[in-house]
Amino acid sequence: MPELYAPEMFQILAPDGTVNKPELVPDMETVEKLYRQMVRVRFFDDRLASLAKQNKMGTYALFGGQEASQVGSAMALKPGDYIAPMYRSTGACIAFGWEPRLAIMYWRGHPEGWRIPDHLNMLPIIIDIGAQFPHAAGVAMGLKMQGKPNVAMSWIGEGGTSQGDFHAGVNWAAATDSPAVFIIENNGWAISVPRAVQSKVDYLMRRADGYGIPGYLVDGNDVLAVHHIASKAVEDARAGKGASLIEQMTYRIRPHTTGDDPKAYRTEDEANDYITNKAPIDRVRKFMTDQKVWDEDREAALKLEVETEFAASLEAADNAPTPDPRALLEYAMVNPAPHLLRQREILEQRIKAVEHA
Amino acid sequence: MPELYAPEMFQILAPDGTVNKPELVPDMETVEKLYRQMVRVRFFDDRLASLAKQNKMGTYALFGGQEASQVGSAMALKPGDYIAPMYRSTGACIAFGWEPRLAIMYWRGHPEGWRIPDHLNMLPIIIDIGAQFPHAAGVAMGLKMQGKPNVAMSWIGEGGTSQGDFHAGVNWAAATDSPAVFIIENNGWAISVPRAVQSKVDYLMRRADGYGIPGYLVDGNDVLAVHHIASKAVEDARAGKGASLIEQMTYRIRPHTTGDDPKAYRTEDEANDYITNKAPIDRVRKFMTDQKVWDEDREAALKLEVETEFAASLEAADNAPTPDPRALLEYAMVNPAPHLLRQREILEQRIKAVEHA
Amino acid sequence: MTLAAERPTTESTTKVMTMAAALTDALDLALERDDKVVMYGEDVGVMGGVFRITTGLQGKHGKARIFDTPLTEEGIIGTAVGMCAVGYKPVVELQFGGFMYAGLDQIISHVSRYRYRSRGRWNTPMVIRFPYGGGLNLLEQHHDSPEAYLTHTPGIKVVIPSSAYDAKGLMLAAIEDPDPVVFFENIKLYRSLKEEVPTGYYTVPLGKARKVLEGDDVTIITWGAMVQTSLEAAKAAQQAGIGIDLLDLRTVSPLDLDAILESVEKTGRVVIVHEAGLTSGFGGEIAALIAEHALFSLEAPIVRVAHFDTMHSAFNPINHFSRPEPTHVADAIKKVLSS
Amino acid sequence: MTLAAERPTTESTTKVMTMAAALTDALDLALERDDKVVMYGEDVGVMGGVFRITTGLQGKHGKARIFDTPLTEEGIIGTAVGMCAVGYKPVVELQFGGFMYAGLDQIISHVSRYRYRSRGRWNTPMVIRFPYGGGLNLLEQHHDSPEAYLTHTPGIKVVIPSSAYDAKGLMLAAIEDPDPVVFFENIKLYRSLKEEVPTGYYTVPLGKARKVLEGDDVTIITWGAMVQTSLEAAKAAQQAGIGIDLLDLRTVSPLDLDAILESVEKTGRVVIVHEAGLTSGFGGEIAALIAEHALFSLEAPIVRVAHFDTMHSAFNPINHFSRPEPTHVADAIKKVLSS
Ligand SMILES: Cc1ncc(C[n+]2csc(CCOP(=O)(O)OP(=O)(O)O)c2C)c(N)n1
Ligand SMILES: Cc1ncc(C[n+]2csc(CCOP(=O)(O)OP(=O)(O)O)c2C)c(N)n1
Ligand SMILES: [Mg+2]
Ligand SMILES: [Mg+2]
Repeated sequence: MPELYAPEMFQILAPDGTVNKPELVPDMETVEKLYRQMVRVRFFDDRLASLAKQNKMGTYALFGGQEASQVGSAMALKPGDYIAPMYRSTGACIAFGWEPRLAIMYWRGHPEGWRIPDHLNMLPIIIDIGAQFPHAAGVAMGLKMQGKPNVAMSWIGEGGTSQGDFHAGVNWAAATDSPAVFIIENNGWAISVPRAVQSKVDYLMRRADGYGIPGYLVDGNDVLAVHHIASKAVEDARAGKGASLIEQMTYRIRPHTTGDDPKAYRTEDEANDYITNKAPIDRVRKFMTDQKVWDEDREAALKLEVETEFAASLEAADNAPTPDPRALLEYAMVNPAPHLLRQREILEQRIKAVEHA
Repeated sequence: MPELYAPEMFQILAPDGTVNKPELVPDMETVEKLYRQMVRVRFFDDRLASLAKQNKMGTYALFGGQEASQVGSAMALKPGDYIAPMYRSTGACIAFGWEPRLAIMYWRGHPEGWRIPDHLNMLPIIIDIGAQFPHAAGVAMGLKMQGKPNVAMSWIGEGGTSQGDFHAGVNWAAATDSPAVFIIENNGWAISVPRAVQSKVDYLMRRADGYGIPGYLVDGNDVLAVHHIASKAVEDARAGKGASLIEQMTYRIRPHTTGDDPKAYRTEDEANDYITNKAPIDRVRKFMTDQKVWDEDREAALKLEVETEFAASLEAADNAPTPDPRALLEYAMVNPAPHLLRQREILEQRIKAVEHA
Repeated sequence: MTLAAERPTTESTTKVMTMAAALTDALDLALERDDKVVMYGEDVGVMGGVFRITTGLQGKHGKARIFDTPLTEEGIIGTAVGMCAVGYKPVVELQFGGFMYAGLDQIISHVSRYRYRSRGRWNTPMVIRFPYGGGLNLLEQHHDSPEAYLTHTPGIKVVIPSSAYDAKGLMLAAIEDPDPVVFFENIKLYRSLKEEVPTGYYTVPLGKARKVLEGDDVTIITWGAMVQTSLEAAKAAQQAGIGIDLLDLRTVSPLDLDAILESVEKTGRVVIVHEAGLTSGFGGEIAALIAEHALFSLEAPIVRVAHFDTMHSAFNPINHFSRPEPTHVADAIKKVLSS
Repeated sequence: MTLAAERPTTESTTKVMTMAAALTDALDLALERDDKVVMYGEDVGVMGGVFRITTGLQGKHGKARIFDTPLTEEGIIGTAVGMCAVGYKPVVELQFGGFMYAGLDQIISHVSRYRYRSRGRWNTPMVIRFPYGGGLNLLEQHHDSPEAYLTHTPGIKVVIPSSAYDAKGLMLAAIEDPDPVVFFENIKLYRSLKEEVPTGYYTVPLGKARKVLEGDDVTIITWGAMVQTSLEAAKAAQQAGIGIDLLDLRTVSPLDLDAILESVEKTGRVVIVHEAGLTSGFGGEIAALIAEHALFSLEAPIVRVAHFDTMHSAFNPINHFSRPEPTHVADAIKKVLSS
């Protein structure tokens, strides 16, 4: 057997903010947009982490540390494109246009947070790992059949690549030449299980070869690299060149969810190393500062802006009306079957009983 | 991205019986063994095809044309090894030691044909495509944990490679470095669906790279090539080197099952081409004849031998006692639950009613 | 509940059809009528399916409307969820009901929940159709009757016709329906029965049982191939002077509870017949509903006739001792009358 | 049926344990006792599982006996089938009951059938264990109660304990049992209840219900967390002078029908409570069996209290309107007494 080629990790901006591939740096407007979005979603994540500590959230899957990976990919999309997110994709969803207010309500289990706005081509957040890939493949196949110049993008953790649905979804989109961009967010861990347990292969993007589609290995902490490759995959898909598989190397600096304690399985050093050496936001700020397009005033203004936005979102979420229990039986079917109508009666009785109590 | 390497199809014996890699031809005793086994199982398949036409079989999945692929791989195994067969693996099962009498009874739906003999490490024949791969991975993991020098071998069609279980099974064995040999019998068709519909990749064995294990592309009609590569994969597995994935290029010359009519989806020319140019048995006979270790007398003696064996197997199967309906509730549980005991009573009543009718 | 007689009369032309032909006809009409309808699965395109239900449709409607796919049930169902999100109405085929299990996760976790989970933003108006049921001596898993896995799964409808007329009308109703529908096609009934079927477009409403026989003594509740099995036993009983109300549910979800209760209130004696295994089969739910809503009408314990609690075996020569046969239904009628 | 009082007295030492601790203890003892027992799944090794049920076991018994695996339920269950074939007794964990669906195909098609299909040559004496049930405001699918998918699947046993004592004894019995067992561990009960549990090895037999309360007026049949929910309602009823026979099934398959019938014959009034969705839930099967075997003992229609027929929603603030609560059981008691 011939030797395997060694994939190189694609990087534009090194951790210290220096540029590897100057010819691939986009215009500074784009860089700033990516930066602002990263700061915005990361602030969201920071705040939800602390709200959770105050018991003001339900279980929430934190994405802090993965902001470049999520923002860089989601911002490669245009109106008319679709996303099929997983539980850790909140950053991508917000970058794609999901209102932070709704995201907060979603993670509190408020039914109005679960209602996906009509204008947003965001499929429901998937909890059971892997299932989102066949959905994305189906969306992509449908877009192709309609001749639309749009794509479907979906994310999965490196742990999720062991699931059957990962395979079924990527292979389907590949076989049907459908415009899907599949992203493996390799954050090193599946809860407590390290990457090495999932597979013997060094890089999961090698699987692309086995599906006959392009595979990319990307520094997932370099938002310029992520955005560049995601944009290439998206544009190829739009141009009728079919699906791609991207592996973005990143890291989850936080617990798996607000209910998890990483001390049970990894050292704090590991996270600290990431925060010190690979933090995705810092390197862009350094780069922009070096380029003299960013300074402390702008930073302060941005901070104020995201704080203000978040405060308003939180306030709106806090002030959302207590959900009506009738939501429990809404949308169960379009034309509810008789057994659901009987259950509606029971629900009305229970509501009445509480009101009278 | 670097270019993909182009896998070469491994072949020892060309279709015309000439040798490509003389240094890899095994001793003539082995060649003859493989040949005899191919003739034996192919005769079995021929006879079952005609018994089916006379309505003397249940639905049967013919394997004619794939005798090199099945015999060459199964005969790489030793006592203590396990096989996880699929519906088309009857040739492999017989080569592995399954009595033809039992195989006939199995395909007639006789419960005694379903009983797998205690000495035979053959897992049940799997009908739902793909499920056998996780089973084989589990067997292999167990063998490794026990420190046994044995392996698990399993087969799947090229269509089956699209299933989630294909992925879950191969990746598991790879990740756990378990002694499993996974064989894709690429016979070109999944019933009416051609290979190209299943996947965009040219060769399915490319997937091996994505699991971090060796992959092989083999002329599945060349029993020496199949046996050589399967033996290598088996020996590597025994030696603690983990799993492999082999793609054997072959062809199903017959209908998918005794209930299928291939005219609905492919030309007869295609099958004829195979029979004329790639027939696995012919090329070995030519080779052995050229080597002067085979002649018409031996061929006639072998033919008589396999006919005699089959006739005896068929007679024994024909004479098997009519199954006892009580078999329907045997083995449902080791310690039957009360509901099964109630059903046994009902069964006894039904048996009595028929006896008294 | 619709009586067999209450069939649309607006249709002038009818044709004698098998259930297989009636289904082909329905799929053909659906493809013609609604360009959002697309069909796919294993072998449905070029070959027209292993039971040839989609024969000729690719030739007529083209590969963009009906096509073969990779061999993966989780893929077929999972992609159908995505196809719905871009406005299609996929009508996908699984090759047999026994292979539904490989895609069951997508049905339970997504097809059934997508609308609820997105609060109406994403719908899944697909139809998942497959052959099911015993009696043809095919291989293991080709004979399963997996409806109870689906009736326990909220948010989906489950249709199981027993005649050519119903099969066509229910299929068209299922494709029209905005909720996801799983459509069971009995392999034994595909070609064993023929009847007059209108050649035009018509629907049979989901959720309405059909009264096959009218009688006062015993109610038999059943669906699919078991309608024929029960009918044989019922006719014999009728000849012996026993009046049988034979209800063909046609859709097990939604369930026509009104029709069931009306009959039970009249007869007081109930036999439920299904091809699936007994325990936790859908017959249990029906019996429970009767015990809740019509308990005091019952004059005898409810008797269920069902497959034994084992896999639908491939022991061809003896399977009929387990799978319900007319004699087993006859025994049940006797039993329910004897107490 | 075993009364709570009838507990083994041979054990001299007991300890106050939560159900979580009792389960850890059982798994520890099983690993010690039988070297064919191995445990694996997602996060069970280093971390000891998301609910920490296997905490400390890898440290004590080594990585060869309990280890983390790739993230695939079909792989975990499918490989366990193969492990059985080489003589192991795998005790595998799925992270939540709602993720069982991804491995359900392997359970329905293989775990349940392997013995039958090979006529005794290959057995599957594994245990598949997972947390399940509502009430903790976790994410969607983390609260499902999927027992009815399993009770309809022949060849497997289904255990759902409600107390620390039972959890330990049933787990050890499940591991000993030569048939495959699916073992449900209620997430709310893991740490909410404590009781004296023997520190040594003991088993609680599969298939025997436990009488939690004894009374003459109403039978409540339930399992898992709903035992506590029902108990609250039952105690209130008892204070109001209503006698409640409260049956904790402990194993829904095999079902202790004798215990059910004995109670129903005494009370004539039945309430069935389960956390899973109503339609085709296991309550239906129980009601059907009562309507078959004890019809004439019934003095009132059977009432089922269950989750609505929707996904177990993640609408935290309002879920208690759907998931059975003591008030709902109290309503049912009233209802069953009023007819
Ligand atoms: C089908 C399924 N099985 C198990 C789980 C439980 N679970 C939640 S997160 C997780 C680890 C996922 O790791 P990875 O795919 O790497 O994604 P990450 O959480 O790191 O983003 C597991 C096992 C699940 N959500 N879905
Ligand atoms: C899970 C599952 N889905 C569908 C089928 C129906 N089916 C039987 S054979 C077949 C084609 C299989 O093709 P391939 O995997 O190439 O194997 P071959 O029959 O060519 O040996 C299909 C779709 C099945 N047996 N199992
Ligand atoms: Mg991860
Ligand atoms: Mg094939």
